[in-house]
Amino acid sequence: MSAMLRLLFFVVSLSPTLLLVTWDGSLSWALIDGIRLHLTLTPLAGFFLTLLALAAPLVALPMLRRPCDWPSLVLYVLLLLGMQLLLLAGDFVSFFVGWEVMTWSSYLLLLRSSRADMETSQSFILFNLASAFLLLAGILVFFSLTGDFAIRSLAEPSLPQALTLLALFGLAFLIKVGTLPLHIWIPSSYDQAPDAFSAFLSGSVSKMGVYGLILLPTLFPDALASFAGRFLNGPAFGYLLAWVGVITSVVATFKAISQEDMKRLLAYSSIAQVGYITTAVGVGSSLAIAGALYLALVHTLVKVLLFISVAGIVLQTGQRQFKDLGRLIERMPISFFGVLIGIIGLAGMPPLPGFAAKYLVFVSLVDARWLLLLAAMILASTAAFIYCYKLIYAPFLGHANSPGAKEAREAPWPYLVPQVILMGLLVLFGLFPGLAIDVLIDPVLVGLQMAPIGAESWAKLTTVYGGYDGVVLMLVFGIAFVLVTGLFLLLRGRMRRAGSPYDLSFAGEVPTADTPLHYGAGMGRELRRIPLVGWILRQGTRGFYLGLAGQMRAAAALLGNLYVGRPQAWILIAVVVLAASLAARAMMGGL
Amino acid sequence: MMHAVVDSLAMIGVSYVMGFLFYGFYRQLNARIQRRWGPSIWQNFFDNMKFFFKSETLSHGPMFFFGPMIIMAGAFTTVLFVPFLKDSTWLQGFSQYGNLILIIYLLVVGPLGNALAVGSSGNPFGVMGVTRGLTRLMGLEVPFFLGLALVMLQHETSSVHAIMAAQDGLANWGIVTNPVAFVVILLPFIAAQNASPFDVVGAPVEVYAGPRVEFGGRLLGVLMTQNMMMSIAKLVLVVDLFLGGASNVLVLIAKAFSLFLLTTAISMVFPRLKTEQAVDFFWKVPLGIGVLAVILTVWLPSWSA
Amino acid sequence: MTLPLTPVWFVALPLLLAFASPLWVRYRLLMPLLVGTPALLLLLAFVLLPEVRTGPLLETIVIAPPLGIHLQLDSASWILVALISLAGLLATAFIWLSDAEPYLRDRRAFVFLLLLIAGCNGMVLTGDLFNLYVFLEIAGVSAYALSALRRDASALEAGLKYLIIGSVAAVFFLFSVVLIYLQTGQLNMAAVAARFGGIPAPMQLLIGLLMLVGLGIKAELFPFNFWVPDVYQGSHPVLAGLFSGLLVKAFLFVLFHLVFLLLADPQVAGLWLMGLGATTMLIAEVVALRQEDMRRMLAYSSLGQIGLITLALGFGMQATTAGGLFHMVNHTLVKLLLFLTAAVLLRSFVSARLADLAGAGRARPLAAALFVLGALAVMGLPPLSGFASKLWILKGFAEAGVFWPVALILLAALIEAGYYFRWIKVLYDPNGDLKAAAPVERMAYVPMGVAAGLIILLGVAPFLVDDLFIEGAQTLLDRGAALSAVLGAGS
Amino acid sequence: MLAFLDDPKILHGIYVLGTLTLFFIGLYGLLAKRHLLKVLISIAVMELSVYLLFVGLATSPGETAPILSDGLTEFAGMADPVPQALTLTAIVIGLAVLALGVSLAVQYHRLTGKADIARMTELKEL
Repeated sequence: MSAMLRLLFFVVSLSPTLLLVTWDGSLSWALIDGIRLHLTLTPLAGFFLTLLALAAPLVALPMLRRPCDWPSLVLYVLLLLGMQLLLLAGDFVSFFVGWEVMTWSSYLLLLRSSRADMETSQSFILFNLASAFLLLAGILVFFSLTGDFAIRSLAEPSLPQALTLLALFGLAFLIKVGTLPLHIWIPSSYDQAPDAFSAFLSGSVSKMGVYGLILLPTLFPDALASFAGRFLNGPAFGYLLAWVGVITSVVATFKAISQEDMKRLLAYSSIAQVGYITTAVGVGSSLAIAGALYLALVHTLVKVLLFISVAGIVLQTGQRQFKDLGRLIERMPISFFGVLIGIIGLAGMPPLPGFAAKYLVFVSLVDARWLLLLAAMILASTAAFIYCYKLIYAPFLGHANSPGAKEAREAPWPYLVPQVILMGLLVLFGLFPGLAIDVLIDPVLVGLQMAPIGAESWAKLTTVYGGYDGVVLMLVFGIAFVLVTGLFLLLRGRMRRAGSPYDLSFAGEVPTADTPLHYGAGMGRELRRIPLVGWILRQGTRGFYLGLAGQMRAAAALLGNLYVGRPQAWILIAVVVLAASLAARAMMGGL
Repeated sequence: MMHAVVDSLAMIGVSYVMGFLFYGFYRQLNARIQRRWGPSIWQNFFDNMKFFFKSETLSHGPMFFFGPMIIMAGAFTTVLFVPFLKDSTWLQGFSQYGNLILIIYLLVVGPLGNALAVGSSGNPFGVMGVTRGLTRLMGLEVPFFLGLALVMLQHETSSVHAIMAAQDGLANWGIVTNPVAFVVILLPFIAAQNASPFDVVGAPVEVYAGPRVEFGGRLLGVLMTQNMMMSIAKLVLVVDLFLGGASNVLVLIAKAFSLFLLTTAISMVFPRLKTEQAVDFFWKVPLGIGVLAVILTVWLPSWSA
Repeated sequence: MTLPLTPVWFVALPLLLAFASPLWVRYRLLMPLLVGTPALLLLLAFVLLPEVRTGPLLETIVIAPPLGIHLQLDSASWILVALISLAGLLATAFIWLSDAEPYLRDRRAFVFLLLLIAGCNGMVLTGDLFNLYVFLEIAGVSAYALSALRRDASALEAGLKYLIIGSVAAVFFLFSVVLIYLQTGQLNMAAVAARFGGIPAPMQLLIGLLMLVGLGIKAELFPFNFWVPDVYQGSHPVLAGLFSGLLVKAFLFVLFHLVFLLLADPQVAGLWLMGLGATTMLIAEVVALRQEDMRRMLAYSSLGQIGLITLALGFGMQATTAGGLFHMVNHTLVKLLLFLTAAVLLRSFVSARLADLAGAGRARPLAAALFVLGALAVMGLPPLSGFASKLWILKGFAEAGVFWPVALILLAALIEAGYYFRWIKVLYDPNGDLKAAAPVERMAYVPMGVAAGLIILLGVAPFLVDDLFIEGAQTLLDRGAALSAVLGAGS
Repeated sequence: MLAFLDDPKILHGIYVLGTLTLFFIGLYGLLAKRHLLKVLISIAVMELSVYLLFVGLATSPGETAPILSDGLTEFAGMADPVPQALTLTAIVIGLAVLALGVSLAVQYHRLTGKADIARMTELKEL
């Protein structure tokens, strides 16, 4: 019975794939009073459905590990259904329905974690619902302009109308992707969510905000090319959005560096990555949208991989703080490679596809002549190296720092299989940067009526600004590596393994097991001494939101005083209201 | 195929030879300025060979061993993706398959691989050095990339070949047509070369708390070799971008050497900065010049147009 | 002998059965009849439905109109009658199946519950102002008695408070009825409506205000609703669910029925009511943020929803009115579900306080899941029925291009989320130390399950019923048709 | 001497004044008195004032009771019967409410020993 149910669950987790393969035409469902839900699959939605199809079964696998948390599985299925509805939506009502189902089912999934605290879960649901309600408000404004709920571009909105729509929709999607200063719900919820589910939150759920952000400009005529004038070689409004994205990336990157918990670090890194995507959407050219989609693809793969690896580490060691881990490379080698490939992709290093994605965005920024943005983005992406290094050094290298880390074993197969598959996919897309362009991205660009990027061959990424060849790069590097290693081993002389892990050059002393040799938690701490970074790290929005919550409670207390249990007071108020309205009327109208 | 192999080997050879000669010269010059005799110009070569033929090398595990291999492979790859000559079929490597942004990133691949080895050694001082290196990278990369972006924008391509081809004749050299970009990248370039005053990461007195603290013997030889080759690759890249490239090896050496002299001259006269000072400096001075350059060369023309 | 199936039965059947209660005690039929009566009425409502949809059913007792008591079952009041029967059925079924506290299962409870249903049905159906007063008092007295049923200090206090404020409301309402009669010489609503415009404006205002205060207290509008939390907290949750589910809905319906019938131009009054509704909604939602007792929290949430319905109905457009009526139905189902959950939790853990329920989701997973479902529906999250009705209302506002209610409704929903999710979080708190749970009859979940099923069904397929609400809204808003139906085409 | 009372306007004016006075006395008691029974009595007084107003204003001087008895066979010169019938009904209802209220108050007093409306504080914000 249990096995059958698990199998069924896994099959359901493959539903995005099945949908992608079998969907043709469209579907329609009456809701109420002439509102109909139309389901169709646009190329853009198809792209995000592909991402979902990649992530869903891979996250489902670790969730199936015994003992199963059945409510989680049910909620996961609901979540998947909601997201598919959202992606298939041809009208705003089904979009919203999918959006909301996604919101509350992911919230309830978050509650399945034993670590979720009140502040986290409240901020998660309130921000997400605020996003949803802003979206609904936008939808209603849109409806009042067009008279129906279909997702299509407006005929000729006036500037105030367009600005209202942009503000409502834009805020909704920016909350979902978590740009500054609306990101506060992300780090703690990604951190406290059930470990496997964090992968899905970061990898897939946040992509729905990206989907919305890319969808948003299509609502306006010519918006992808220009909206509200041009700045240099790109849309002026997008320039603002791009800065929001890039500032998000920079701040989140530095915050990520200063984290001491693996999942929190990954959460901030998610914010930073989505910030890049926001920037690219802001640029809005064909190159940039391609870059945004590529980044979304890579981010999905990488974050699912990293979160699952980390989930495996947490499962096997019971530790999640950097200072409590170490030296897992010998105990969990496959997870080590998972994290290694993951951070290479995350940092955007060649030859993995993270580089291709960043290349497209960089080039699009040069093309738009927005060089200051480019510089800020470079700052974020080089600073990212530090947290990437922290992520691999602290758990896997150095010295084991806790009994859990000293005795851990390799993660169980439900954690390893997704990692291996994802590593394979990352290497594949790295070898063939044109593959993703040709198969996944160009159809979307054509669907959005933009110039496709085009790929001579799958091995090549070609743009008007030049490109590169992934196969040649990988071959050169591989051959060089083999040659160097071979030559090195051919040389005379022998290698000797150090006798003990404490056989180190340690300031002239001989370290022992008691010497604090692990640098995991401290890494990046000295960055605070750089004035700008120190300033960034001292800022935070938590105080503001806590203050807001406090004000609401104070208002509740104040208004609650009206409801004190004195019947005579209630009657008095009623009589006074009656008399006052009569008097007011008498004074105004003359009785 | 054969051509590619021979060409690649030639590039590696050229960069290796140039590398140890330039550094030998650097040590001589440094010594003379400090009124010492200094070692022979071949000294670097001797040192390198000595390391390579050490009979015993201490290792701290597989990753510790593979780190230097990755950095060496990274150096080879970088060298092979930088075109050494223009209008020539030789010394091109695989540069037509790459571009400027790729090269910038390739410069970092190796050091990051080595960082894994440092971490694997279990020496906290090594990791501290790596963190400093990455911090410095974070500082220097911003103005460096901004300067290069100005060049890319100028030529509307990220292909080094195309940029080189556009600089026929002295008047069209990048340093003449886009001097601000050169000014912007100059100091970060020095830092990228790991030269004074930004050399706190791998500086001799800091070795004990630097990335190389645990390396010895043949592994140290590998690190030394890749460092020299990488320096040459960067020098050649700047020559390609700003000094019009070179049509034969001699011109290449001459241009690279003059550039080397310039950077050395700057290096010699400044005292070493702490990491955070360096980063702060990069974000204030070169980046400030870069922002000015962007406003002057990108914003103003577009507004006046 | 065949009994004619007429609207009278909606009032007569519960009354007759209630007064014959000693008989039922004797034959041990109390519980079956308690559940059977609303079930029969529901059945009757559905039997009459096809007829109602073709035209209103008028039932006149004594002489000819305008001087007669008459009941009017049209598309709008049909919705309320069916809703009252359904809510009554669910609540009584819960009382029966959950083996509830003895005081809910004895003769007094039987009588008062049936009287409550009769009173509400009568209020909704009657076409006569004085009858309205009588039914209002019947419903009121049974509600006072019901809330005091437990006979402990808090229940008696709730009953007394309810009685005092309710009697004052009744006095105000009676006052306005007296004034109307003195001015027009009529009590039939349609006849009054035809002459209402002839009353001098200041007197109109006085009548309107007196009526507003009277019905406003009963219908829980803002400056008159301070009694609600106390009464809901002191009463048994099932009864609170009934008050919120059918009593208030009946009063709201009456209020708007009168507004749309009496006033030739209900725009100004509608605007005032919208203002009151919006204030009610916002203030209640904000105050609910700091409630620590589940019954009190639900009371405030109920106020918030009442405010929303008032806001929607006050706008007087077809779409918002239909949405408002639909929301009445949804809110009844949802609040009933939530109050029944509260009853289960109260029964299990003896307390309904937030701190005492931490982790209750593990001991009572089904109850907690139903609470979550109800909370999602009350916030209007898809795919539950609250979403469909809210969307309808919002769409109505958007069509008319009026956006301030949209903003307020969404803001209120967000605040609402602030406390409902707090409760959900606490229910699923992994670290709460929970007292041992008292057993709960499994069958108690059946009526809750039915309510939950209806919530989901109406959320996924609201198109099944939307015609009913559109017709209801048209009937409610079409003053001319209502007048001519009663007074004849000529008037 | 009291002939001026035959003028319906004056009579009705007196009725209005009197009933309103009674109404406000009831309202005052309701708002100012704290004993439960006094509060309930005040409500009853308010109700009574409304009944009086109704019956008083619906009748003009000279009208007879609307009862068809031996000598009377026509509805001429009679007071409007409706308000009287309604008032009777309302009195019954009012009595029922009052009875319920008093019984609740008595029970409350027995249970808690309190009869002060301001001290009913079992139910409150937590």
